Amino acid sequence: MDALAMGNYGPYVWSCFALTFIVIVFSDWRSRVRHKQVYRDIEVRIKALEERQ
Amino acid sequence: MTAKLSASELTLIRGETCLFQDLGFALNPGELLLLEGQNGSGKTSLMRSIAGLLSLETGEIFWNDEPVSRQRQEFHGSLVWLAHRTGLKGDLTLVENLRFEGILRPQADVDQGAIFERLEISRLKSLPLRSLSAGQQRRVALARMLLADVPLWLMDEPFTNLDRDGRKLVVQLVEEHLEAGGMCVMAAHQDIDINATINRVAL
Amino acid sequence: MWKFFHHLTSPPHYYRVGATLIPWLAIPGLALIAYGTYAGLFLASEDYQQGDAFRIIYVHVPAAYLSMLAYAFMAFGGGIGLIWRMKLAHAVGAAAAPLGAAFTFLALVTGAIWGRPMWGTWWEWGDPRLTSELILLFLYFGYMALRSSIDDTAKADKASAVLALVGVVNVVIVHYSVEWWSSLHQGQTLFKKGGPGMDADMLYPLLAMIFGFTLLFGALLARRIRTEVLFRERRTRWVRELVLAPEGGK
Amino acid sequence: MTSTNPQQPGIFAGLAAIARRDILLAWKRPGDVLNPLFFFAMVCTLFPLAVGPSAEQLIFSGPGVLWVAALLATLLSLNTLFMSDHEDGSLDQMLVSPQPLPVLALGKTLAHWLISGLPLVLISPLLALTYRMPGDVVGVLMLTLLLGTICLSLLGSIGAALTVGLHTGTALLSLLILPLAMPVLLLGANTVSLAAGNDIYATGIWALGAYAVAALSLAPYATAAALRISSE
Repeated sequence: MDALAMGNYGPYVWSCFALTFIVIVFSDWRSRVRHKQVYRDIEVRIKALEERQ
Repeated sequence: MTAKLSASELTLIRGETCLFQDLGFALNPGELLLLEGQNGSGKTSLMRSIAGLLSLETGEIFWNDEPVSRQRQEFHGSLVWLAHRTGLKGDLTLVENLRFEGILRPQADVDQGAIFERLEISRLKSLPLRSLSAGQQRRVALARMLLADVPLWLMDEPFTNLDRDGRKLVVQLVEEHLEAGGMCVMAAHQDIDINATINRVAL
Repeated sequence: MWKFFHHLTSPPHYYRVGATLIPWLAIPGLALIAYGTYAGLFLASEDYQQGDAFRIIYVHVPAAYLSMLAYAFMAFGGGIGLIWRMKLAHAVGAAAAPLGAAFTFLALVTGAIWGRPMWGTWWEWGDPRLTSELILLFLYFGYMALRSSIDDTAKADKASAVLALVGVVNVVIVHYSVEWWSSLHQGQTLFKKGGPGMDADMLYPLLAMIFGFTLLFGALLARRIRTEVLFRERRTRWVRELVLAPEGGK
Repeated sequence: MTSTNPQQPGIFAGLAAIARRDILLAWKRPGDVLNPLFFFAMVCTLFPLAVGPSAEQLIFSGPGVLWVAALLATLLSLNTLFMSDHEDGSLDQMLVSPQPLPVLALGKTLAHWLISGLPLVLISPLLALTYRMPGDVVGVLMLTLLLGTICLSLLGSIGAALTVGLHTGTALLSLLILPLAMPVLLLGANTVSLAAGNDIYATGIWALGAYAVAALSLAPYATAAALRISSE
């Protein structure tokens, strides 16, 4: 427990690491979502064009 | 293939639309290049590309068989452009406007007064341009062309806002310019009646 | 040679290679970060002045470093894109900006959290590094705002490249002028940067974190570039073939 | 054509002509010149009203307030730098002229400085006196503002060129320019503070001067590049 408390600095240290983790995961998640979105938009447009021909 | 002004394989894409593709033309002294097409067909964009304002997807425009992109300053010193928007300051008078224009490009050694007379704008010399009608402002823009000592005229819809006399005058001026060995690129959506060798580009 | 380089940086080639590149960057990066986090939090001995609060540097320093690296990517990408008209380079710039902003934000927040126990305040204007980071964050905002306000991608690329290049000169000036300014006001310095003066058990985790974060940044960047490439090339034949291929090409 | 050797107007003729034209335009529309000046004076008035008229506070915060107000006033006038030229097509005419575009851009920036920067410098002593600034410090203030407004006009011309034709207004321009302008503000205001505290302030003046020289030699190229991009 002492190791986790970090001599009263625990909240500060842990929140920094947690925040970093959250920001990176969020950024990764956003970029995946956007990639899928871009891909789907292109797919829909191209398939629509195909069917018309 | 040698021509004074030529282009090959021009492709221009703006945003989502392809305005023209694999377009080419050639123009020699004394000839008129007519860009034909409906409104919104890309005439103005082609004109802007020739003037070097738009970057093309593919292709190159040549002046004296040398790419324009490599001699921009020289090329720009050889042309004057009558654009859709006149590029004149409404707050300044005709004389003040043209004095500034004179610094921008080589000036011909001609009688200014006679040119104003011919364009019927000499009475308006001291008025701010905003008090002039659209047709009169076009005539001031024409004066800019006549005062410049350049072989190549770019004219984007030169007949808009002009009355019948004005249109006739434009035709006359172009014919004279071509006879003197000049060149003209003109964008027009209606048919024109000019007595010269005409190369056509359909858009 | 030139042709080979050209092929290497062609969008379809990058799109394919990028997909295989990402795990090669991400897995070692994550491994290094895992080691660095564990060693930094539990193995490194505490700082004799700052106690355990110093452990914040294990995320703060990599974030601050990446905030600048991302800006360099943006400016280099923009410069190469402007000079050689390379499409991939502009995509790099577009992809690096949001990542850079995220790391700048992290550097600022972790710096502020460190400041609370050390200075007794969340924000200390007198610290030159925090102030420079804040200005850097504004530069990122400006870049992204300019990009999003121009509809035409090609135009947005070029305009934002000019801004990034002007900004990179500015970052240097900001650094020195802020340093001068804080020296006038007896500013406090955040961390003494690691180096020879640091004990090995403190230093190695830090180095692991810096390398790990850089690799992870590379992976995140590579993914964003792929998206940018796909979006920019949406009208081309190779994207059409990719989408119509039976196995798909996500 | 009539003459075989067309005479090409010189570079300085182009610089002078465009500066002259812009000043003439400003002369015919004095509001464009006066509004930023009034704005400057008003921001300087707001501050004592907000924090109180105590002499101590005014002396202490005077340099900073005057400098921030000058920065904002310059920013306000930048939005229109290329806007009317873009709208009436004269920017296009400049782009297809054989005159080098950086020179024309510099000419426009010069005019902008003469119209909006210099008047700020000239009325700043008046406002500085209301902040109880001693005479010799006022001299330093004017010198820093003189150099600073040159830097701000040059930096601002890049931002104005990047945003010309976008219908985003001043907000985007501010977002682009303010981070770039921060070192100028920081050097300027702190130099005046140093002078007010009887400290050595020469470093700040030299740094501002160096900044101005660097901006003078680099910014016109960036502005020209930005204008070409924005006009596509």
